[in-house]
Amino acid sequence: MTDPTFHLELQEHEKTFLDSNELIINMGPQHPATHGVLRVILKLDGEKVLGTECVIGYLHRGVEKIAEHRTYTMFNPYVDRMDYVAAVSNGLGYCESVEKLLNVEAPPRAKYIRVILAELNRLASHMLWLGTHALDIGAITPLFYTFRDREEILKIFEKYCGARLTTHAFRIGGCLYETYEGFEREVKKFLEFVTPKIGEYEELLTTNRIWVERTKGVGTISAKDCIALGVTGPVLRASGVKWDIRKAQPYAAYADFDFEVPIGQSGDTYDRYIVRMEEMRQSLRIIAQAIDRIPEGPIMARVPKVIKPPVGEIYHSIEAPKGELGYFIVSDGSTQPYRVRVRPPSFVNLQALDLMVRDQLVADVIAVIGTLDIVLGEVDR
Amino acid sequence: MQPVATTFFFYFLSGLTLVAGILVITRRNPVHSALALILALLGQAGLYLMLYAPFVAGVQIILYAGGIMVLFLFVIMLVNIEKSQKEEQFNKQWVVGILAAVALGVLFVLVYTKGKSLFPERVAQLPEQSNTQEIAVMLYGNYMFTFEIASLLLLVAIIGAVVMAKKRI
Amino acid sequence: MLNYIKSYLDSTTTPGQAGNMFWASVYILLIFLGLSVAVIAMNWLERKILAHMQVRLGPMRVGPHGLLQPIADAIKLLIKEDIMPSQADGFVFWVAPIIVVITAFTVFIVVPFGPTHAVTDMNIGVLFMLGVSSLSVLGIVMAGWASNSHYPLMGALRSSAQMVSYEIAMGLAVVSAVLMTSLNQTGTGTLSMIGIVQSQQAQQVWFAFKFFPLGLIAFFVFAVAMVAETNRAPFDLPEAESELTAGFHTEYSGFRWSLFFLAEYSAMIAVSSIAVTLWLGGWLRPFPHLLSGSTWDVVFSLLPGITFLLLGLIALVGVFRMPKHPYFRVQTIGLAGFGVVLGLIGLLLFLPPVRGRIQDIFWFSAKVAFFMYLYIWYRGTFPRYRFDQLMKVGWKVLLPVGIGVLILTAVAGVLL
Amino acid sequence: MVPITTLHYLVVAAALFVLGVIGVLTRRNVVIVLMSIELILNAVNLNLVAFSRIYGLHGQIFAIFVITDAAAEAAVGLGILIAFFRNKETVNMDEVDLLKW
Repeated sequence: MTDPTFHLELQEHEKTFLDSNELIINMGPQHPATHGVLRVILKLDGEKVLGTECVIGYLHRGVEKIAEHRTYTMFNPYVDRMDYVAAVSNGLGYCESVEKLLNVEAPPRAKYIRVILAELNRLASHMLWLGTHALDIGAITPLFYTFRDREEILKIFEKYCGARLTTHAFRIGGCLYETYEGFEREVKKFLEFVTPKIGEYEELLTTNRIWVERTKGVGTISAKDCIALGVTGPVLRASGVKWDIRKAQPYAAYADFDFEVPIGQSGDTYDRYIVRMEEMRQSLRIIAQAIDRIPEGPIMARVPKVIKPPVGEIYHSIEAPKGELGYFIVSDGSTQPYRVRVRPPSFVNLQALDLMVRDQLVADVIAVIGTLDIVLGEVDR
Repeated sequence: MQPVATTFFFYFLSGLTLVAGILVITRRNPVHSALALILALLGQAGLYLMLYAPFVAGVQIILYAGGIMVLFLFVIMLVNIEKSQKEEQFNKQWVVGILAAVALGVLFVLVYTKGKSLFPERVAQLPEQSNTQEIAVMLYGNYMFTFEIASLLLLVAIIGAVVMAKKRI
Repeated sequence: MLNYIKSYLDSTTTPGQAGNMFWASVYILLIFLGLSVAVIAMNWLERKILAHMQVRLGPMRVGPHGLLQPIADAIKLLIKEDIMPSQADGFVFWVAPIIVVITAFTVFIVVPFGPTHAVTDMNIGVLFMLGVSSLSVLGIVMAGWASNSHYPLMGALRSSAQMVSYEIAMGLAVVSAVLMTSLNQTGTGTLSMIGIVQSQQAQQVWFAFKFFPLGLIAFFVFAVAMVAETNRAPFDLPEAESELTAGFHTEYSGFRWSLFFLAEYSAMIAVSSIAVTLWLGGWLRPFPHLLSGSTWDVVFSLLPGITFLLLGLIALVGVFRMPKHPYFRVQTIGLAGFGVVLGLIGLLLFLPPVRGRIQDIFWFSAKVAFFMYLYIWYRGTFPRYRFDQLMKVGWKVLLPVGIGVLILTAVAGVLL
Repeated sequence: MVPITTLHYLVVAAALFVLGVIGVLTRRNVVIVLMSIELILNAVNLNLVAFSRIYGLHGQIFAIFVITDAAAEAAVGLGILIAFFRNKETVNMDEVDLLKW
């Protein structure tokens, strides 16, 4: 194959079994297990991976450039389209960044609503991850269980803001919508509903021999490598680094809640699975606390009708389900941002793919792509 | 179980075997050759059945067609055949080779026709229903020593194949 | 004419042994027909059972409860464009699915559905079945190679390695069952499928429970190896969807693809029938000695009819649960008709002359159906093995266990 | 119709043997040469089984041993082929002109 983008060089000791031509296969962009339109060029010796190269950009929409031609308010819905399975977190990050730039703060009730929705969204994102990850490894049933339960979350979103996926739930300065009648009751009911379901998933997978064999020791990445590559989120935590922005630099109302940051030790796929499962439980804890303590009051701060932040720049990041989601916004004092740069967790985490799959088998590439939990909308923006 | 239409099946199966044999040695693509060889082996298994040797026929199918030929196909896929397909297929002594082989064949036929009287035309009554049992009794009785040697041979072959094929042991 | 048929029905050998070409052809046609129906039913059942395991409904639109879905699928596959990659090796590409199908159907020549219900009884029955079903790997390898594409090639290589390695464990398990057949007065065993069942009858025990737990272990080894042999989950690496898109049949479409599909399901039925014959007593009814006597015989002989009546009843319950909307009228009538047909079959099976003759076939099919359910269950439960782990299971677990069981069975056979 | 006698089988076996010898002597592709050797072995087998019709089961036993031998031969031969291919990047018989490398 003469692909101009392909420039993997074989090291001397990495000669193939027969010293014959190594197999180069294109995994994607049309492949059932690359979670969208990721193209991975694999250099194989039989089944062993000698090297990989990710080709991205098939879903590039120029979100960052679009921002320069939209007002701050108009750009808000666009961020939902980046990580479309965790749209609430994207919106939360963007709104908080602009609020920081404007120097306003959302009222407490709005912050609590934001936390509840963001954590629900984290649950939804992790459920989708679990289903597709298990599907990649060959267990087809968990997908349907997680989709069944994710549906309940999406129903809550729909009732709250009318949209299921790209919610556009928050506005700069707070929330647009007051919670609907019976919101608290429904969220509580959902918590009761979903707690045993997480046990159900774990029952199917955690002690399943094949699952353990397929995930233990696969795609191992050390804490040092994680930090060097800028990997964040559950992937970093599974390698043993206790770094969660919700704890480290609390935003929204996270400082008020009591929750654990689960960490793993070996940084393999199994640890990442355990960390995410535990994170789902912690999310339930946060939601339960928030729903109990949610204060009364206004949901919108006093924000000018036309948002014109002072000249300056701001970097603000939040803990999205997939890792650190950061917004770097440069304002030139006009109604439109001069530059918006998004630090998407999926994009940064995807860099670790090559390191994690070298010398492993083709089946592990699938497992690792699944465990990195990438969303191509966010990688390509 | 009496074979039906013996004459027809004999000519059909032996014709199949011979045509497949010709294909084996003439095809340019080794995979096609291997396919033809499988066909020849299966045709021969049919001939064995007609000769009241069902066990040998079963072994032929399971070992030859199912085992050895898979090995062949495996190796053909491992080695790069595109290059060898473009090369000259027959070597320089092919005329001499064919002549020698045909001479050998003529010799065989001459021996058979001249020496026809040497072996009896009668057919031994072999117990077809208990063929497998009889073979087992002989294999573990008269031929015990040979059987052990065959196992040793297989062991040697396993080790030899590993030594040959593996780059670093 | 009727007398002729009746005289055959009362014969005591298989048509092949009797040298009766006509009845042998009839049997072959019947098996072909039955197998096609079984594959269609299996397709529907797999989709429905898997769907209900996964909290969804499965096909519901084509026919009542999607009963006509497999037929719709078949029509779709037949009229689909038959694509052949331009760089493919045309002849091999064409012949590969045919080889797979032929091998999958040929093995049914020796499958005994009853003491006389087999096309023929071969002296080398088990060997023949194993041998011919191992030929299907050739078709798979050829399909993968001829597609001239990387994913199918990897699928083919995986498949050949997998099938060749699991055949060994499978063969060892089979040998330990064949050893058990020789534990009679004459001391001679048999490889014939009918002979194996008859020796289970004579020894009054299914081989799965003989020399407990040895027979059970051998049965377990075979049950695992047979799943690997048919490339089904959790050993479905050659066609692992999330890894190799579809493995060896990635480039196949339309009719040729449906041949692979047909072959896969009939191979599943074939290996299940080997397992049933060797370990679960073939056509013998359960508890022939615990619940013996003419009363129990009658009770067990009523079971086939009762089963069909029950199925018909389920269909009729479904009729009452159908929505009352006029759109569903045709479907409701269809389901009612299906239920009535099943019920009529059930009633037919109560007739004494039919009852006596159909029993063997019923018990054999019921046992095979149990294995088919297991296949679906595995698929709904297990993740997929990785290639090296698959090899590890085959060579480091099943093979030593198989050898151990073989040795212990021989020792037990001599001592006990 | 002439009844099929042992001689008929022997002639078929001889023809198969000749085909195998032609393949060994004329082809350059090592894989096909190995396959021709299989043909020769099969011709021998057919002979043995045909004679076992006359002289009893010994021929069939010998055929089984020959099949065992063929399996061993194929394994070692293909192993040599792989080793050869690794060194020379070809499967051409004429290139096999070194005993050691």
